[in-house]
Amino acid sequence: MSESLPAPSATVQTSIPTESGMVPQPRSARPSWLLAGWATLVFGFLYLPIAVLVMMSFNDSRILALPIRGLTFDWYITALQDEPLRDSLWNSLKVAGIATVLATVFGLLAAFAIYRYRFPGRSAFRIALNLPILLPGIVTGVAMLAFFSDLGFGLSLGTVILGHVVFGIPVALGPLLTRLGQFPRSLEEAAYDLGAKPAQVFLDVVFPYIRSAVIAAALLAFTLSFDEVVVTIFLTGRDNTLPMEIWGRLRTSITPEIAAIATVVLLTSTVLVLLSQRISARDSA
Amino acid sequence: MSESLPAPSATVQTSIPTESGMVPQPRSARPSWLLAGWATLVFGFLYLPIAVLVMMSFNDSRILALPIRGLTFDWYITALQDEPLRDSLWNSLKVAGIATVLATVFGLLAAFAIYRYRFPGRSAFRIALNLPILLPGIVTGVAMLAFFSDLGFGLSLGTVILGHVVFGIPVALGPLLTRLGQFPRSLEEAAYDLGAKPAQVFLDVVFPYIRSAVIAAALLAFTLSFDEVVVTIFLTGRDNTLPMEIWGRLRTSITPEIAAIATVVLLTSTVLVLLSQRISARDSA
Amino acid sequence: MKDQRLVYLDRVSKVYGTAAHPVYAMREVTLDVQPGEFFSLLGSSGSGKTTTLRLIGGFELPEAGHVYLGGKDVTQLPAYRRDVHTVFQSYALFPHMTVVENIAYPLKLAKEPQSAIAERVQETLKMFRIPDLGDRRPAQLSGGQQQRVALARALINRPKVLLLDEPLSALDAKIREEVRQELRALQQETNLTFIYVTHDQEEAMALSDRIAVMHNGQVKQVGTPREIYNHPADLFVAQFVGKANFLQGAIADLSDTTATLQTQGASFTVHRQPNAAIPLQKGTDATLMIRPERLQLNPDTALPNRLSGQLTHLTYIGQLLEATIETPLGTLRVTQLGHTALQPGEVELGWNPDDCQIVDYSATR
Amino acid sequence: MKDQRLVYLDRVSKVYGTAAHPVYAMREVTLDVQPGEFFSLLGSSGSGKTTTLRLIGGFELPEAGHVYLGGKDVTQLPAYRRDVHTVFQSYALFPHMTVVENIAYPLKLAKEPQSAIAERVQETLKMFRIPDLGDRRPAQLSGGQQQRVALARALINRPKVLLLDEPLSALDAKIREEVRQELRALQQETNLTFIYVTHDQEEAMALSDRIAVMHNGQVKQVGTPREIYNHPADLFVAQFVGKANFLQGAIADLSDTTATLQTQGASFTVHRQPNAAIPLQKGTDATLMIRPERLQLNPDTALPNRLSGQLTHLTYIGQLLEATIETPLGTLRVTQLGHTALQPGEVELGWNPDDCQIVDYSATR
Repeated sequence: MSESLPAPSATVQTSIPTESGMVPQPRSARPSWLLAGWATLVFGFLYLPIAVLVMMSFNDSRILALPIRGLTFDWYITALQDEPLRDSLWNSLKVAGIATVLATVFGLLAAFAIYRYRFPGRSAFRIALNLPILLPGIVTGVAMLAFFSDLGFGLSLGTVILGHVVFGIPVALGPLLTRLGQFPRSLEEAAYDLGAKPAQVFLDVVFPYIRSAVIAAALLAFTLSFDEVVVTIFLTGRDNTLPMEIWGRLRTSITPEIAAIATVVLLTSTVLVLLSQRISARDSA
Repeated sequence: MSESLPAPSATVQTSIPTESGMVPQPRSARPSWLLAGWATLVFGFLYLPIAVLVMMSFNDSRILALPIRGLTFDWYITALQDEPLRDSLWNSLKVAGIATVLATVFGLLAAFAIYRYRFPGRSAFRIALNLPILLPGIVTGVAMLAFFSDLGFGLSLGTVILGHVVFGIPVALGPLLTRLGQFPRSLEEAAYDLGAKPAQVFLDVVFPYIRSAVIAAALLAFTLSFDEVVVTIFLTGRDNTLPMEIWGRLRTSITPEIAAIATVVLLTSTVLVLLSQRISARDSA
Repeated sequence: MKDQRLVYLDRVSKVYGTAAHPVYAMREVTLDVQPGEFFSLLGSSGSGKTTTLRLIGGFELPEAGHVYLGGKDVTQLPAYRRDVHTVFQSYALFPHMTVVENIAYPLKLAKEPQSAIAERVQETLKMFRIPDLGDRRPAQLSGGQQQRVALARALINRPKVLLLDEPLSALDAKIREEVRQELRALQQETNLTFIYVTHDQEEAMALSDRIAVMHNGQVKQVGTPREIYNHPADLFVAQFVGKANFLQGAIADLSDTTATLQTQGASFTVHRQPNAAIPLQKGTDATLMIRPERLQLNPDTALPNRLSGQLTHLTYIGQLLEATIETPLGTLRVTQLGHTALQPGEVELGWNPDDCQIVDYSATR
Repeated sequence: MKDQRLVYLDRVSKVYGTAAHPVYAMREVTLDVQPGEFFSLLGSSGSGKTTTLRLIGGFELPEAGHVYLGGKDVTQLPAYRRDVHTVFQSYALFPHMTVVENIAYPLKLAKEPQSAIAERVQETLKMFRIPDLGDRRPAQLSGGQQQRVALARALINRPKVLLLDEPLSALDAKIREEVRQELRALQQETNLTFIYVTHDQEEAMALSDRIAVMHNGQVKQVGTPREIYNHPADLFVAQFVGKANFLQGAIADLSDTTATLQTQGASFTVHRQPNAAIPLQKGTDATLMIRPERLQLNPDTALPNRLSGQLTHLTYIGQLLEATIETPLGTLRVTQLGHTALQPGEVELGWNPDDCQIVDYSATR
């Protein structure tokens, strides 16, 4: 630096001490009131109805009027003592359980096939597997109904399970493919290199790597099956699943018992979905 | 190499010419008959019903029996001349059109907020936005119905649109966030650096980059709205959307007219979904 | 002479993190860059060199201090109001624009007439020897071509200062060498001021008029390549730039021009740097640095500093031959040109007082 | 003497792509590696060096040729049946296992008793100076530590051959230098055979007993670092390894030991390499190569080859000083040790017949 530079004056110096606790905003930060307002709008619209439903289930009167005068668990007890509701819950758990196992196993096979083998039509195969989740449920429902009745299949919980498996496979495929896509091929090669035979490589290296994705996939498939309505309506025989039972009762009007059982379904679904997201996120971080 | 190495014998040499056209399989390739068999099973189960439906719509008899004796377009013409069906199609297009525009715009705003601003609860915000698509439609449908009737809202296509927007936002958010996540921040900085003001940066650099994702998001939101049944049932007044109309008629039995209109819906949905996937894939490759 | 400082950073600090746990990216950094200079910021990752560049470019706001451009305080000015352009490490070419559109973008923003833009762009394409690439998209270009387009875009409207953020790091080794020479030639032709960020000391030495060595957010030394290599300001710079041998000892004697370092069984004479920042005192511990190529093997003449040892290992890397020599004072490395004939065995080492330097005045750190 | 070839590749070819458009990753590659040798495969990306390594490791099947390990044909044997281990570029540590579990994995697969495994693992941890890291996961280790764990895992059951795929490329420049020395020491202590893939010629030269230079799937030259640097087999090797000056001319005269190259207005004497593959003929065009450090500036004695020119530019990079000299025959580069005193201006260049070599016998390519 040249000697003739003027020494910085004391006034400049005093004006620039670091303000304690000041962490600068990046240049692009805008005032956030716009964001906050918009968030309130969207979330209000989205979550107020759900809040109303939950309040209804705890309200000690059949008519909802704010502010709530008293809280009660009566509607939950009523719902639990209701035999058709209990039966339909049991049916839902059976259907969802079996469909989840099948969808996860088939999804795992499909994910491996897509990940590992380069075969002609690989990407078409992948899209074809994904399509069911995106096609209108009413059309696939109608198609399956037509098909089963053509084949002379009796409608039952079995046909419902088959239908749910078809939708469950692509849902399970998502997290599995994502995780397998992150799997470094070199880990597999390293295991081979150190003396592991193919089955050992899968057990020791590949499965531990994708385990969290398998759990997440199963949780998602379960949630989907547990909540499904449209296809179920077409494919079920005399037995009702829980959403179908709720649906049937709604034709008349919303009772607090329905609000109670809907709240339970909501809570279960939310927990399962958040759990599966957390599990996927934990390992891919 | 040492001089004493034995020269490779002629017999070795003749055994190793490259076989013409032979491209080796990677070590891990297994016989693919297992894969092929499994693919046949899944796709048969998935797509045979749809094939039956399509055949039904072209069959010149009311009863489907293989092999089909004659082809006809009569059922399509009958369906087109059916006034309630035409009205419901028009309703569906109105609802899907408006819901798509709103969902895409709100989705874009949300995607920018998530991408750009680091605010407290950012990831909670993102999960909260995603939840509606994963929650059981029947619960959110019930909740909205309870909410609207509590507020004294009349049910109409307007309430249907509101419901579809709620589900459309997270659907649109997916491709938008994916694409924005790929956006290199340095492009934005380069534009600022070369003299562009914030609005110009968005128009010249950011929007061209995410344009394909915006189109894909809109197509997805449209498909979702066009196909939606569960929430629509709760929220609609006298006006029916097309899936509702099909639904209503199915209560009796599947007629070839229904098969025809279902085939049209199927075709439209498939084209829109494939289009949106292609557009997303093209740019992120 | 205030005008002589084209870029001037006055005690700039940049802090990340929270008030409780502040992380200093820059700590009271003061720097000046002269017009027409090729100035490099050299440091490892996390040294603050890129933050310094981004602050000059207008992408960061400092917590304290001021940034002056051509005598004007631009600390608060956003990037689009500064007459400074950046060549990004990733080049940051706009993928949906052609090469011509990319290069024309700054002129378009400056609202120049269409015909003038077209002409200037054609000139620039020729100057950067890419006249045939005008209609291509960035994705259709090689790394070296992308780099030229990025340079062309940043230089087309003649900014006062060009900032370069490791512009060669994405290129192959062989091309890098070539582009490095082009870059130096470009700077000398255009006579523009370049501020260049790099972690590669060889690159910084080969290109720069002056180098600022940064570490942990602080500027450790500013000087010409020769000053920094031959007279490092402290132990860190001595270790960071080039290879070095270090000998520990105590100051036994001091004169105006020389110092004597006493080690176990040997003493060495050092030429004192007149401007050295190190306050030598008789009796204090000190570290002596000798560059490996300054050590003479079996010297013909009697040199003031001598040491004998055992040549144990030779590493041949073509241009250079590195000998490892075990001495009573530790392992020393000696570098010679590659074709020098050396054999393992007993050797005599010698060096002159001005081939070595005291770089640290307390070995008890 | 067949036993002397621990690894032997016999005209191995590896083809990708289709029959109509075959892409040769390896084309009739023949190589042998001796026991206890540090052997490097040097080439740029796409040269086939990594494919060669993967073929020895058992991860690829060749279209033609045979791979022998210790005299046994292992061409068809999968990786888990070969007594060869690989250190991958990414290290490929198992993320869900601790360091101890990673290192014990090959022993566990070999079904060794638990107690023996524990003992061997502890020994190995000590040997690699990571005894405190046993319970960590790979994600909790630094790059250098991960590298040591990868080495420890690959060496714990003493494979015949260790394959290393650019093991230093993920490390910082300063650590790389350090690990390089450790690697060489490890190989000399264990006396195992290392086959090392790298694109970094300095790394290959510093580490290897012998180097195979690969290009486009072919082996261009096999030899010691000195052979490859001083007597490159052809123009490609001369350009790829190190820096070089080239002079074009025609062969004017030939004797058993020397050749004379005639250029415009000057002629140069070259020492002929007895084993050179290049069939020199009087009258043919030829390219002469001189390494920059072999050119003497203003030599004291009269050298057989002389050229005068203008020193126009000096590049200082610390250890070395590179002078650019414009001569009637083109631009030449001369390298000297960094502290050499040089000034721009008229200079005289000289070199000996064995400081240069004919590397290409037809300039009309």
